Amino acid sequence: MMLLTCPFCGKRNESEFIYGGPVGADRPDPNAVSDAEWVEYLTVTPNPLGPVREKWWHARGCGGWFAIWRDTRTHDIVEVPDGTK
Amino acid sequence: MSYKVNIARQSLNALFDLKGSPAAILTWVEGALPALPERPNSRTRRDALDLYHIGRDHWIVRAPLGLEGRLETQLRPTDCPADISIVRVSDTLTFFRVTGLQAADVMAIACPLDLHDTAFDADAVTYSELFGLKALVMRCEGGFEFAVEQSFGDMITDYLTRATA
Amino acid sequence: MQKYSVFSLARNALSGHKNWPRAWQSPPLKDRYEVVVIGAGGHGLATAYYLSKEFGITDVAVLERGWLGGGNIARNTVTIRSNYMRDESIPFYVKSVAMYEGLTDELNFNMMHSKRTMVDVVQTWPKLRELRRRQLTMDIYGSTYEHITTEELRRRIPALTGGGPDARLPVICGMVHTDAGVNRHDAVAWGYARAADAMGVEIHQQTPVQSLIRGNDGAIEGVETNRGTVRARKVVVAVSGHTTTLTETAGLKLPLRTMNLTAFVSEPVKPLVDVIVNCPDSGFYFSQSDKGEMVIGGAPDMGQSFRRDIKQHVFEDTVTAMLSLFPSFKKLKLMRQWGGHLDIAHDASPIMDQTEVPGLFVTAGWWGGYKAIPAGGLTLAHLVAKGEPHPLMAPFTLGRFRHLDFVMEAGTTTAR
Amino acid sequence: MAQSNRRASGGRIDRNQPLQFTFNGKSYEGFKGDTLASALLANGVRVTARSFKYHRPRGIMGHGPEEPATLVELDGEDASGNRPATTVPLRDGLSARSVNCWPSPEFDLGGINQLFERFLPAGFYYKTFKWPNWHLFEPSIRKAAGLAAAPAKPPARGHFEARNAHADVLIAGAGPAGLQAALEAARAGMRVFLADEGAEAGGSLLHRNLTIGGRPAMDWVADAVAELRGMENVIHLQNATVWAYREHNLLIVNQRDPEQDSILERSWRVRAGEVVIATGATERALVFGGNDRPGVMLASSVQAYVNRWGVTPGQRVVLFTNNNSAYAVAADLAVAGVTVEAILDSRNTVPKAALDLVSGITVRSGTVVSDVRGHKRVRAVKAVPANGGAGTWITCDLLACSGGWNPTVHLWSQSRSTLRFDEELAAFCPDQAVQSCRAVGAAAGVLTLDRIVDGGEDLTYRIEPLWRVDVPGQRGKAFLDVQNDVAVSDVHLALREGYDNAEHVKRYTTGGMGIDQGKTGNINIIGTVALQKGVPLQEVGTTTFRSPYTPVSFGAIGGLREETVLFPYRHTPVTQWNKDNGAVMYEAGARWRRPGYFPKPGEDLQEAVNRECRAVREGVGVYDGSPLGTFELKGRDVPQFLDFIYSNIMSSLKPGDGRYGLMLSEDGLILDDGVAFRLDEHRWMISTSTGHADAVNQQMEKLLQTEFPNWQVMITTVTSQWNNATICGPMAREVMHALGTDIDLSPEAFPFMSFRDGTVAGFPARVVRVSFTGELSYEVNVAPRHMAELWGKVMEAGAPFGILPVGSESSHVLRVEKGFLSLGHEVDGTVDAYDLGMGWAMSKKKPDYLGKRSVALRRSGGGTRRELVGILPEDPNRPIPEGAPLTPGGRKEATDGLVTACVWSVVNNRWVGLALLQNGHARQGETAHVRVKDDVIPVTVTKPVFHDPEGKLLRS
Repeated sequence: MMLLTCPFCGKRNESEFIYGGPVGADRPDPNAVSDAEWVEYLTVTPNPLGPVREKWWHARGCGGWFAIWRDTRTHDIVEVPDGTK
Repeated sequence: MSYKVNIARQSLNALFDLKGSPAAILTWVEGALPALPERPNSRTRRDALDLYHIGRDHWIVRAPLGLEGRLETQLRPTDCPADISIVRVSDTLTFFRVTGLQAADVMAIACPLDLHDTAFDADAVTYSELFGLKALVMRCEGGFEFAVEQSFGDMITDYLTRATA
Repeated sequence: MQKYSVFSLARNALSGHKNWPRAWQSPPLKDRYEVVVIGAGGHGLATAYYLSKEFGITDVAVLERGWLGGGNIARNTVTIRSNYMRDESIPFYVKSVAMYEGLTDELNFNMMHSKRTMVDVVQTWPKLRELRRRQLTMDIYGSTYEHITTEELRRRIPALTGGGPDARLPVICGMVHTDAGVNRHDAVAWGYARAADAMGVEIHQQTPVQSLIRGNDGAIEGVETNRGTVRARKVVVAVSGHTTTLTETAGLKLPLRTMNLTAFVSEPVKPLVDVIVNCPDSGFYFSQSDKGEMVIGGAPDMGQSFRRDIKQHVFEDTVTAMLSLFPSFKKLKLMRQWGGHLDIAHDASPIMDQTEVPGLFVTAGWWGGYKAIPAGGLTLAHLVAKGEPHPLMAPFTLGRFRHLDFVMEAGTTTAR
Repeated sequence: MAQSNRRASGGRIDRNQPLQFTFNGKSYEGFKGDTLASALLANGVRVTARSFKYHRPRGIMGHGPEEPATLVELDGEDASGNRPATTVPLRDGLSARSVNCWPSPEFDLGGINQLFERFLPAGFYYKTFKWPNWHLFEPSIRKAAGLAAAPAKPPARGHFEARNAHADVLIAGAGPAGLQAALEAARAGMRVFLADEGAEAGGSLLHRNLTIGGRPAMDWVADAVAELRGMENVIHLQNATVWAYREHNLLIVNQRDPEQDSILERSWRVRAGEVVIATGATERALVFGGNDRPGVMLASSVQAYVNRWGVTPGQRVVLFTNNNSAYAVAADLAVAGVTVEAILDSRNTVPKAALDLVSGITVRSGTVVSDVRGHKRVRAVKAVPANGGAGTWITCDLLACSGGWNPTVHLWSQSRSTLRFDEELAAFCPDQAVQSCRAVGAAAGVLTLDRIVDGGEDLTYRIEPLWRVDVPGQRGKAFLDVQNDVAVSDVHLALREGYDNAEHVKRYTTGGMGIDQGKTGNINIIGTVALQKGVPLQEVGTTTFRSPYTPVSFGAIGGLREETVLFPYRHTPVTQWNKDNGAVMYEAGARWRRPGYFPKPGEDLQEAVNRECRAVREGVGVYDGSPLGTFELKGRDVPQFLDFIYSNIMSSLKPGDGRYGLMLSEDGLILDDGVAFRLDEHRWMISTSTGHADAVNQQMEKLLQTEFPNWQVMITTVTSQWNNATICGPMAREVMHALGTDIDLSPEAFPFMSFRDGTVAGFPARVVRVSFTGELSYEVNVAPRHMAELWGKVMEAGAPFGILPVGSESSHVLRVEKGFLSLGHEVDGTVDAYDLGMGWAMSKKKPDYLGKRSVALRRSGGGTRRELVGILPEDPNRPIPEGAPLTPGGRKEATDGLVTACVWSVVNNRWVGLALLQNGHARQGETAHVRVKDDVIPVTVTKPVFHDPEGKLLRS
C-alpha cells in the first residue's frame, strides 16, 4: 500500500487510485506511421529497472489523472531523473 | 454494541455538481452560492447552502432537499454556457452520520484517511475510500458524515452493523 | 551421475553419508560455448537439459547471477495443470503436464509429483460458462475437466463451509481437473541441474550477465559477465522479470513489463485438503503441501515492480476471499509470505522465439510459467537446435504481434 | 506435587489467583501472570513435545516467540494450533495438547523414527520414495507431517477487526529503548504508536534484575508507562505484535486483546512518519551433541522463569556460554537458591567484570559441552576443553546455554534496510536504513542498559562466537534447527552435495523454515556454513527475512470483510420488490444484484423464462434497467470527443436523437457498446453496458486528462441519478397510455432512437426509445426517489395487459433471438466489428478514432476470421451448451468456432444459437458441427437473427 501524492488531494493511500500504466510514447498520427511503428507504440512500454514515469487515476478521490516517477526496485517516489524532460 | 456511537442514514439532500473554471462558475451563479472555497478539499457555507471543493475545477453544492427547486431555478443547469457543467445529482449520493464518543474508532475501521483533527479540520471535505468504496467524507456535529453512491447504501449499512456488533 | 534409490541411501547411511557426490560440478568458466543460457531458473535449466538430452548439444553454459534455482521457481505455488481455453494453449500444457509426470524417473530425482486433482469452486454464471468452454475444448486435446454439484464439491473439500445461499457469492458448482498436480519446486530445479550437469552442461552461479554483445553483422556474439566475456553464437535469455533489462542492452524492444505476484503459506497442519482448490471468482487458490502448509496464491499487483513484495491491500483481498469460503481458516495462521516478479506480455501469453537479433532467443512473459517448464524447455531447445519453432510453441512466437493477433488466454482485454 | 518448582515468593504472578488447566489430559495449577510454559515448568513437566521428523522428546527451551521446541494445540473456545507454549497466556480452564505426538510426548509411538535417524538425512526424500511412485508414500508422509490439526471451525463467537492508524512515530517494542523513544517523542508532542508483543511493557527488564538510577529498573518502566498513559497523543498497546513492515512506512500490527469483548483480534495498518525499531535481541542456542534434550534451555529463559515467573526449571544447573550475559543469569540463580554446578565458557579468557558477578561459582574457561546424557531429561553434560582433550561428566538436571545475542532485525530487514555482520558482536546488525526508520537498543546491537537509559547499570557485553562445538568424539546429534530436526550433519551433507548457497542449505535441509522461522538457530546455520566453506559470515549472508515476524491468524488480517460484504453490492429501489416477488437474484456485473428470473411456485428456470419471454413477444414485459452506466457530457468539444471514442459518427446527431455505437480500445478490441443522445447543443448523455461503465469512465477521463487536456468536455456520472423501468412488447404503448403521460407517443412524434422529457404517471421522466429486446420499448427514466413508486404503478397499469417482470435470463433469450451483441458472450478478445457483422459501425469517413488503425492492421494480415453466425441445431429440441466448440466435421481436432449462446426461442419454438465460426459469413446455409465431447451436433448456419429481421417491431 503505497502513499501517492495527488496534485489536488495530497498524500493518499494507493487503494484510492487506479494504476494507469507507464507513460509511453506520444500517440503517433495513425495515418502517418508504418505498421511496425504502430505495433511498437501499442505494445512496447518502458520497463526500466529503476525510475519509471507512470500514470495514476485518483478514482476514489478527486478524479484527477497525474503522472509520477517511481523507482520500480523500491517503490520510492522519486524526482524527475536527470536527462529526462 | 462494541462501540459508543450512533449511526444514522440521512434522507436525500439537494445536490448539484459544478464543473468549470472558477471564473466561469462565478459569472454564471452570481450570488446564488457561498464563496468558492479556496483550499482544495474544503467547504464554505452560507445559510443552508454548503459548497464543497472536491476536485480541480469541480464543486458540489449541497442543501436541504426543500431547496432543490429553488437551486435548480437559480443554477439553470440546462441553460448554462458551454464552458461550465451543472448537473443535478441529488439522488446519486446517500449520506450517513457516525457520531458519539467513539466515532473516530469506527471511522478508522472504515476509512484509511487520517481523520485526526490535526490532519482533517472542521472544514475539510474530501473524496476518499470507505469500506472500499469511493466516499465523500467530512466532519459533522459530534462526529463524521460521509456519502457513498446511493446504490451502495444498503451495503454500507450492512458493514456498519458488522463493525459495531 | 550417482543413481539415487533407497539402496544407495542405505549404503550411504552406513558410511555416514560421507560419500555422496556433488549434485553438480563447479568447472572453470570457458570463454566460448556453443550455447549460452542466461538464467538458471526452471526454464533456463530445462532448456539446457533438453538441448543436451534431445539435441546432443552439450557445449552449453548456464549463467546465473545468483543461486541455481533462485528465480521464480523458488517462489511459486507449484500448480501444474492444463485447463486452458484456447487451441493455442491447451496442447502445450497437456504436453507439459505429461512430461512432469515422468520427470522423477527421467531425472532420477524425486519431484514428489502429486497428481492430486484441481477443483474449481464456481461462484458466478459467466465463470461457469467460461469453464464449460474450456472443458469442451480441452476434451479435444485429452485434458479432463468435469462438472460436479455443490454437494459433491463440499464432500470433496469438507473445509469449504462458506459460500452458502446467503453469501455474497454463493457457490454454484465445481469443476474437477484430474490431470492437475503439485510437486516440489526446488527438486525440479535441482533435478534438471544435476541431469544437465551429468551430460556436460556447465552451470555457473554468481555469474551475472551485464550485457549482450552483438557482432558487426548484428547477430549475437556473446555476453559480458562479471567474470569476463563469454562468446556464443546462440544465447538464450531465460530471466523472468529481467528480460527487458537484458534485451535492451542489445537494442531490442519487447512487449513486456515486469510485475509482482505474491504467495503465502500457513503454519503446517495435519492433512485437511487433498486437492488443489481454485476459486476463480473470489481470486485465490491453494493446496496443502506435504509438509502441511497451505500454499496460497492470489491476484497480481498490476503495477510495474521489481521489488518482489506484498502489497497489503492485494494481500488482504486474497485473505478475505479465502476466509469467506473457508471460515475455519480464521484461526489458521500466516507463517510466511513473499513476492516474485515476472514479465507479462502485452496479451498476457508467453513469448518464446528467436528475436530480430539473430542467435538471440527469449523465453519470457510467463506467469504461471512453472507448469510450462518441461514443455517450454523442450520446445525452446528445439528452436535453438533446429532454427524453427516446435509446433507446440508456434502460437507463442513474436510474429503474432506483427498483426496484433493476440493469444487472449487471460481475458477479453489486453493486460495494459 | 502441585507446582513443585515454584519458588516460595517473587515473580510477576498473582499467587492469589490460582488457575486450573489441563495439558495432555492431566490437570495442573498455575497462577495469573503465568504462560503455559511457566506453569508447566512450575509443575515439573519436563517432556512437553516431540520433534517434527525424528519424534525426539523435547522440553521447553525458550520463554517467548523464539521457542523452537514446544508447540501446543489449544482446545475449546480458543482452539488453535502450533502455538509456542511460551506465548500462551494461562487462563482458567485452558486445555492444551502437544502437537505431533501420539498418544503423548512422554510415550510417543512416532518415536520409533529415532531408530532410523541415520536413514533420514537432509533431503532423503529426493533420493527415495520414487518407486513405484510417490503416490504410494505421500499419504503417510502427509499424515506424519503437519504438526497440529487444522482448526475445525471458525471461532464460535466474536469477530475480527482491521483498522487504520496514523502516527508521527511508530515504535515497535516497549522495552527500555522503546519506552525511552516513546517518552522522547510523546513529550515533543508527536503522535506516538507504541506496540509491544508481550503481556507487559519492560522487555528484558521484566526478567533482569537491573537498576536505573539506583532503583529497580521495573520502577522506571512503571513510571514511563504511567506517563505515556496520561498523554492523548500516545497509543500504547501490549499483546500487540508489529509483524510486517511494508513499503512507504506502512506497518501491520496484530493486537490480541482488544478492549471490546466481541472483537477477537485487531489488525492495525499503521502509516508512520518514522519507525523506531526497538525489538530487542534474541538469544542464540549453542550447538553440540544432544543440545535438544529436555532440560537444555536458553540461559535468558532460565533467568526469566526464575525472576519473572518464580519458577526454578532445575535444581542443579550448568551454564554453557560464549559471552558475558550468562554470568548475570548465574548470579540470579544463586540468589534464587539454585545450585550452579559450573559455568562452562568457551572463551579462553573471561572478562573480570563477569567473573566478579559469580564469586563462589566454578567457572571453567576454554571449555565446551560436547554431549548430553539423558533421554527425556538432562542427567549430565560432558565438559571438554574447547581445543579437544578428555572430558568430564557433570551431573545436573538443567543446562542453560547462551550462544550470544542476535539483534531482532526482522522488521528492519523487512523494510529492505540493510544488515552488516558485526565482528565484535558476532551478529548481523542494522546497517543502512532505506525507509524512514531507525533501530535503537538491543535491536541496534546496543546490548547493555547503561547505553540505552541514563542511569542504567549493566554488565558490558562481550562475546567470542561459537557457531558449533567441534571437538572429536561427539556422539549425539547437534541440532541447528530444533523444530525441523536439522543437525550439523545435515548442513554438512548439503554442502558436500553442492547445495552451498545459504538459500540452498535452507531449502535442502529445511533449516529455519519452521514456525519459529529459525529465531534461535539460523545464524548458527550461517556460521556452520561459513566455517565449512572457510568464508566470513558476511559473505554467506542471511536468507531473506519475510513477514510475518511471528505467525498471525488469517482472521485478524481479514478483519470485518467477509460474507455479504466480501465484495461491494449494489441495489436499486426495485431490489426489495424483486425479492418480495420471488426473484432469483444474483451477481450481474459491476457489483449489481439483479433478478435472474421470477419463478412461480413449482416452475423451473426454463418454464419461468419461457413465460417471461412470451409476455414480451406477445404482450408486454418490464425490466429494471437502472444499472446501465449513464454519463452526462458537457462542453464544446463533446462531438469530436464522441467521434474519437466511438467507431461510428455521433457528431451529426440532432438534439433529441440518439445512436447506437461501439467503443474500441486502442488495440482495436471491443470495449463497450452503448447509446449516445444529444440533449442539446452542448449537453450529451451516453449509456454504457452495466459491466463496463467503470472501464468506459476510466477511458474517457484518461483520454481527456492525459491525451487531450485542451478539449472542453466535462463528464458527470449520473448512473444513480436516473433509474428506469423499461416497458417492452407490442402492448408497451398501451401501458404507457394507462400510466398517463404528457408525451406524444405516436411513432411519428416520438420515433425509435430518440428521447422525450415529460411526465409519466405524474413523475418527471425522460423517456427513451431504445430496444434491447427487439420489441417496441419505452425506457422510462425517473429519479431514484420515485423509482419504487413508478415500478408499482407500471405493474398496476400493466396488469390488464398481463405485464410481467423480466429477469436477466429472459433478456438474454430476447437479445439472442434478435442477434443483439452481448459483450460477455460474443466478444472474447479476438473478434472485431466486421466479424460481428457490424462493419456499418466502423466509420469510413473519420480519418482517425480509437482502434481504427489496429483493426485495419489486424485485418491486413489476411486469412479467414471467426465471424458471428446464427446456428440452428438440426434437431430443434437439442440444446447446445454455451461455450461448446465447433470443429471441422465434428472431428476431434482444432476448433473452428465457438457457440456463444444457445436459447430456447419462444417465437421459433426451438433451440437457436449464435456462434463465432471460421469464415462464417460465407458459410450460411451450410451444416457445421458442434462437438460436445464425443457427441457431435450438426447445426445449420444462418444469419444471426431469428426474430423480426427487418426490425419493424422495434420501430413500430
